Amino acid sequence: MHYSVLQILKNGLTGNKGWKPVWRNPEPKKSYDVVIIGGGGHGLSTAYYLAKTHGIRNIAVLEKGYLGGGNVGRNTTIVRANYLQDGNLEFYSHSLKLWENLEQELNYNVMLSQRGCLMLAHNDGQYDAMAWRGNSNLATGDDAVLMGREDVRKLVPFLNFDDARFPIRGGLLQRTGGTARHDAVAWGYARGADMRGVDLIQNCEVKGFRIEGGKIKGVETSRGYIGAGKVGMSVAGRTSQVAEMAGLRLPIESHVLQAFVTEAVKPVIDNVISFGMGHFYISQSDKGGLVFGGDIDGYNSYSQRGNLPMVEHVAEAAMTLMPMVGKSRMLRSWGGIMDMSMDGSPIIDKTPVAGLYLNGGWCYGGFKATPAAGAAFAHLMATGKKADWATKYNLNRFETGHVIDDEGTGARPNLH
Amino acid sequence: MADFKLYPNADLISQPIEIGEAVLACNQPASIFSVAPFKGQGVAVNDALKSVVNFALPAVGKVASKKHIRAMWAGQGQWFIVGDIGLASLTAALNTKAAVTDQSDAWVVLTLCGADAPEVMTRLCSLDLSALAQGQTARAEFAHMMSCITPIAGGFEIMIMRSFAKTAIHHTSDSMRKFAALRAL
Amino acid sequence: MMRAPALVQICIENGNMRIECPHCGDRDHREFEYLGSAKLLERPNGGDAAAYHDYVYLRKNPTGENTELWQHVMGCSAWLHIVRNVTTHEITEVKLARDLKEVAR
Amino acid sequence: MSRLPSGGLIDRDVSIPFTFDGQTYTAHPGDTLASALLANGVRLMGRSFKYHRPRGVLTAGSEEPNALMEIGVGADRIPNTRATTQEVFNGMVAQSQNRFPKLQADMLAVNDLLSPFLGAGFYYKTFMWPKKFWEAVYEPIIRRAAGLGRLSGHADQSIYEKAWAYCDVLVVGGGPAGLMAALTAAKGGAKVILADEDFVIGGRLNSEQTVVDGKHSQQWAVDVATQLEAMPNVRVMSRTTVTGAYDGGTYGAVERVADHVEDAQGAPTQIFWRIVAKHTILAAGATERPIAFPDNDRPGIMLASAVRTYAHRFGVAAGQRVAVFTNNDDGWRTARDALAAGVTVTALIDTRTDVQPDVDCPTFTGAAVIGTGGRLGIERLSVRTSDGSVQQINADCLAVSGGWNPSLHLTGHMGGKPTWRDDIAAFVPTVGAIPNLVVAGAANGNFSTLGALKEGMVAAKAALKNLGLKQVRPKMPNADDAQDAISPYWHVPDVKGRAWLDFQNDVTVKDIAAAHRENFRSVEHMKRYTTLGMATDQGKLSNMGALAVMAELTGQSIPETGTTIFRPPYTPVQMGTLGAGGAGKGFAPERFTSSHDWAVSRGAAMIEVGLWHRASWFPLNGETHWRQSCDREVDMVRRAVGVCDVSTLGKIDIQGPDAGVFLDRIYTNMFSTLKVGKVRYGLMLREDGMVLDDGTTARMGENHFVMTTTTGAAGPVMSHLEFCAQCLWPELDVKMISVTEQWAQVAVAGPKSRELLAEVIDDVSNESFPFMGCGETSIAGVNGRLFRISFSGELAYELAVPSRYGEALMDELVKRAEAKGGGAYGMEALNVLRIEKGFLTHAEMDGRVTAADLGMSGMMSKKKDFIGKVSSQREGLINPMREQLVGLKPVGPVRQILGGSIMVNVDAEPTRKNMQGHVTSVCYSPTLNGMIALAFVKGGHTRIGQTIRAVDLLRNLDTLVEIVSPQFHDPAGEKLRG
Repeated sequence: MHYSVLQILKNGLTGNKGWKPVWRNPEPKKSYDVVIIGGGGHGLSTAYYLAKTHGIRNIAVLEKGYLGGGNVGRNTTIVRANYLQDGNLEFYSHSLKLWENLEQELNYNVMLSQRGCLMLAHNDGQYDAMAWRGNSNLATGDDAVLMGREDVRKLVPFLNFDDARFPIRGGLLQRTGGTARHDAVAWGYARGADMRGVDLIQNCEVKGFRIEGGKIKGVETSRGYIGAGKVGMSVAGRTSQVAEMAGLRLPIESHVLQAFVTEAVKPVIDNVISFGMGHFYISQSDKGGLVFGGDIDGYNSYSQRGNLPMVEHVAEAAMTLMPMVGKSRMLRSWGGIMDMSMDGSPIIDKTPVAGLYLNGGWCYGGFKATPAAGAAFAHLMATGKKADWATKYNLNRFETGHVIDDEGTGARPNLH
Repeated sequence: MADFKLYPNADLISQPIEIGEAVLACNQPASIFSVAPFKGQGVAVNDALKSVVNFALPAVGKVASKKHIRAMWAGQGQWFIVGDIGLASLTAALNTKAAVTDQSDAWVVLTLCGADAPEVMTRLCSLDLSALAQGQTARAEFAHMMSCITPIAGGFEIMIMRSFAKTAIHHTSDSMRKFAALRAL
Repeated sequence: MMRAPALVQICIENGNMRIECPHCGDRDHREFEYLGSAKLLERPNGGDAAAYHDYVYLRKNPTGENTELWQHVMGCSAWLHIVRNVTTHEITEVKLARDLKEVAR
Repeated sequence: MSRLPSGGLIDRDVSIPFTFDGQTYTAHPGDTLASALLANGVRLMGRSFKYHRPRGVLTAGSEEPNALMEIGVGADRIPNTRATTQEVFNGMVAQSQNRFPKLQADMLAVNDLLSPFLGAGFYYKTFMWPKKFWEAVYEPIIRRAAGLGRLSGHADQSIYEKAWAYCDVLVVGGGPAGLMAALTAAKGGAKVILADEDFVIGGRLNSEQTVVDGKHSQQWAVDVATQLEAMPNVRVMSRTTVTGAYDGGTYGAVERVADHVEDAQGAPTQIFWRIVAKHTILAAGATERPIAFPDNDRPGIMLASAVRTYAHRFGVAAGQRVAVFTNNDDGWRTARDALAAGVTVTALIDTRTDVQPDVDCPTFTGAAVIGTGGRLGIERLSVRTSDGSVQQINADCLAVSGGWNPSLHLTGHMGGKPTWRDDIAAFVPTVGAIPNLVVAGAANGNFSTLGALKEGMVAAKAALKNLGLKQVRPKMPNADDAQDAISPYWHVPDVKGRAWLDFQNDVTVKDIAAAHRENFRSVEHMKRYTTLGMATDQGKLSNMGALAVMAELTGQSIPETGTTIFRPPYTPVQMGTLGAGGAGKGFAPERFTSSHDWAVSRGAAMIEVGLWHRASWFPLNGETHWRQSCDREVDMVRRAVGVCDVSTLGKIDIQGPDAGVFLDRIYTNMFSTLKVGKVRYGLMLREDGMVLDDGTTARMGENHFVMTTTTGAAGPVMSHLEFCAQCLWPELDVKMISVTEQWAQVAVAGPKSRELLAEVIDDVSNESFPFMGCGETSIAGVNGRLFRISFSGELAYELAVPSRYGEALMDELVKRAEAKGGGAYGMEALNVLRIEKGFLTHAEMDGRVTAADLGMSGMMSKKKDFIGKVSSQREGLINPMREQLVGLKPVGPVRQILGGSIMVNVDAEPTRKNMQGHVTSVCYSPTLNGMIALAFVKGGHTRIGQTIRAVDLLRNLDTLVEIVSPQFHDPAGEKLRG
């Protein structure tokens, strides 16, 4: 059903009993033109764009648990397009454009809030590197403002300008960056896909592939065999396992990234702020909680929980950078499993198995990529060609040396 | 040649810092040399060492000493010889048997003693210090810094790299102050 | 009135993510730095590009036991070869990488 | 006043004044803020999050959702403090929160009237029209209204600390099970920590009228706690909440050291403990759960157990006319205790039909509360009796008991799922959820006092056995063994009005139905859609009720419907506590060179480089801008002599018969052929073929090398070398140790450097120390090392002495340099000097460049293998159109270049597709009298002499530049060799 002012009023006055299910609970069919494995943000947006942009309707999304239960519902909700390297620049730029129109596109309020992302620089070297980044963003058509120390102080006077370890030299602000309501993104895409006939099948785990003559035929699932013309893997956190069932070994490690939220407090932090020396970034949700995160725990893990060293490190960074948060209380911590690729950038590509496609290795970038990744993956699966905003996310780039290393840390996933 | 002298830097702790029931002091030895035996030279190194200082390298995690010279395990395949001994005599004895490197200026040796010392240490060091007995030594994290922690009579010896020592002294005296205040509550 | 079942059930398993360093004993994992898969021990000295591609980039990335390399950076500096379950974080084996390599030869 | 004439663990002889919303009240030692307010007749204590409904205290514990307050003033103000756990101290200032202008009349209560349009998930369906209005209008309004209490906005001035503790047995919770467990474990000789979140040990023993071991339970708790405190192997930690269970038997715990005192006088307010326990006994008790019925949120409606706690522990009557609503026998206890305290019980309403409450008051079985009334607090309630008729009952307090939930939260922290038990209608912890943790007492679903005591003892004995300690058997005290019967009852069916499940977040039974209707049926969907369980109690009070409602709607059992996952921390933890030690400079250690104080005394501007503090420039009289000093210092080096402390460079001592071979494999170029007494520049790659670091390595002896690294890479390079030595080639006999700290190293650079050194060192002749020569030396009787190397392009040396002489050496050399028209120089000048010469720092070696990019493919030996050799030859890395290092000089009217500018061709638009590279380092070169820069430009090595543009879109600068060799100054290197 379409959401409108009229519907809201009508339902509000009649006890809200007229709202319809946001998606159906269909039984899986014998076969589909396209099967997407993974009902997270990327899988759902892929299905949505396959149906909407490419007119393919006979699609199933197979989800092991519940829709949106992976990283799309576990991240710190940041949306931005201030990457550095070619390949990432145009991709995230395109993604941000899709974000800006997403509410209207989906008729679902994903609460995009472009409150500005501020990355701090703490020395001259970082400041120059940020200028390079900002110039690259502007050249790509995105927003960037380079701020000196006093500009930063004006914007966020509550930061520690007196005795922080390390001193604030300046920052790079992207005003168009911000946050979105993470769950709503998954639900909005799910609803949009469902409305276009996509079967969203929950509690359906893929157990294997049927491959004949090097070509994909279908998938074995916990709910039986499902035939498929094409299969797309969009299973962040489990990419290596699913790909292994097709005989593939990938340049990916799985790591746990923790995120945190405090009890709700009245608004104090307007922007998204990231610390350049420790691993710490923070924003305040519309509900009032301070949402923050840091780096991955640093070792391979499939457990959706982290350990104390990173918890403490992140809180210590908060205290040196913005000591006014000392009297807020951390309410909840949780972990998500990151597909950490070997160069820190994702893969959207065909695989050596005909008809089997891969979307993975998103590291920390998965949430903000949701619209453009889905659209690019749909484009690739529907047309066989790379979308022009995602031409460089090739699986073979590690062989050829065309790596996209935004952090410059090399093949060390735990350092990206 | 001009006639001049190089004066040593002032000690980081000139007077022992006494707060509550703990005393932090600097106890810099005359010298510290690292000894890392080459392959297959363990026995030869011990024999040579016995002739110079009258004892062999202690086991992993242990300290051995005679008079004012001691040897402490300092990491994988590495020991520190601490005390009044010359580089020349050590190198002469261990030549081709072990890598000998002067570390006398690389480390600042602090001592934290007194009734509060064990509790103050729990604020700074992640070791289970009650399990660290006299005669033992540990490489461990101390307030985010590398250190060698060795129990001594009435407290602990903390070896910190020179450039970090000021930070270590700051953190330690800060913890001493907080603990004294806590006990007074 | 119903009675509660058995009083207390006991379950004892091995601890994990405190790493039993062969030199230094049981330590919090914050003293160690993780490098990655123990595959990195097997450098294809003199190998070709394909061998290096596999060595540098491709990972099995299992959900169960992973053999991996850590360095005790805040301790003895030794590189450790560790077998760890990456889902439960349980560590079942810690060896000195140096010894492992020398024995293998 | 509601204070009872006697009883409770409070000191009636002492009165403590405090204020709430500006009004002064008094409390007694032993009071919480909630008990003191209740004693003073204050029932209205807060407003709910969304609809701003008036709320009173619901519980007597840390799970309190309603009575959240701001405590303190100014920078000390702390929001969202549970009045139920905050001890009152002298002069305490408490304020209600999330209300405007005041608690009694909150304008935002208008939301409550709009609630038909603001139900679960309303956000997602609305605020989208017109498009721009979400961010421009709606969101700012929502944002302003959101949040509970206020942060002060000031830097937190409180003192916090962290600490480590190790024990054999950690006992979490000091109720009957915990006390018995601790006592048993301690008597067996185990090292025990007993942690309890309360400020009085005893748990429910302090809240009930019951007898243990022949004495009042409160007395028994005191006696055991006293006994434990006297034992040397026991640490009793009250006011200590175990907040999280982590790997390896590590637990996070918060000790509230001084939150209850007026002035901590320098003591930490809280300590964050990491407790490492071989065994843990979870004896955290249980929390009572409410029943959902219309208007069940009016102040005065409380959990039955809380009513008893206020009476027995605090001597406070929660009301004068109390009604009780229950689905279990435990509710009867509340009615009996109220009667015993002389309070009128106006009704006991039990949902069960097959029971006969043995209580002397009007009783209704098979009945339910279907509504309440009263302004800003309950005055009456409506009861639907077993025959369907409705009766009005007067009451100023309604005690509600829906049964108990074991406090199993910690057992979920490692992903463990709980197990459902029908007999108590509750989840209990699953065995093995946390390694080496066992659960005892009410936390394990055993709610009787005797049962808890027994389980505590059994758990401790099992721990002793596993620890290999003797199993003692303390005398088992006598106690009540009643197991309360319960019949599950979650919400009153077939009623109108809103029945609240999540009090703070304003989630009702109808909201769950709405989620169900829209197919948000999985527990996680339901929670996320309605925000149930996302409040500050993490759903401790609401999750079970909501699960039950969803189970009903889907026709499944509760365990089939799902469980909810509890994540750390158990109760919210202050950021200041978790981040203790991080404030100010504490976040990372600071490193100081031995000439630091000297440099500061000379007025040097200091700069942070990694962890190090270094001198940036040394201003002389009259210099007001850093450029003046920097230009002078550069000029000084180029024309006379400069002295700079370069001790921060990494220095690694490498010894052994295989040291040369080892270095051959590390560096791209040869080192085994280096002659003793010589130094060579080396480049090392990562295995992926990218440049890791550069530096010089000196051969001090046949088997002895000293490597230098860049300041920032010292740690990573050391680790890399150790990896190579231990993991790749353990057969090589090579030993290494960092000597960064051992040697203070000073660069002496400039045409007069030899002349200067000759004054202090015996032999610095070109014969003894030719370019790239090195050797031992002596200065004023101190052994040192001299290296003839240059990072400036001038005749230069680096002289190393033991660190203790670092200051003296700087002082001596600078004085002598000044006499020659030279002096000290800092990082700024050092940077200019190296840019002029095209030398690299990590601005150029940013982890993405190859040796070829840097113009150093000639250094890649073809004769040997080395780290990164094969990978560096991949097609994408040998492409001649890669960005390559070049120099830039302005050639147009604009003479300025900015770091981070992007390169575009002369006639091209500055767009991404047209980008030709970027500027890495920029400086004003006093030597060349203009700006120069280092940059990476596509195919740059073949474009020398071409004109291109450096464009800074951020700062609106567009500079025409010529691509030149990065060696601006003395490209032939004549000065170096002079």
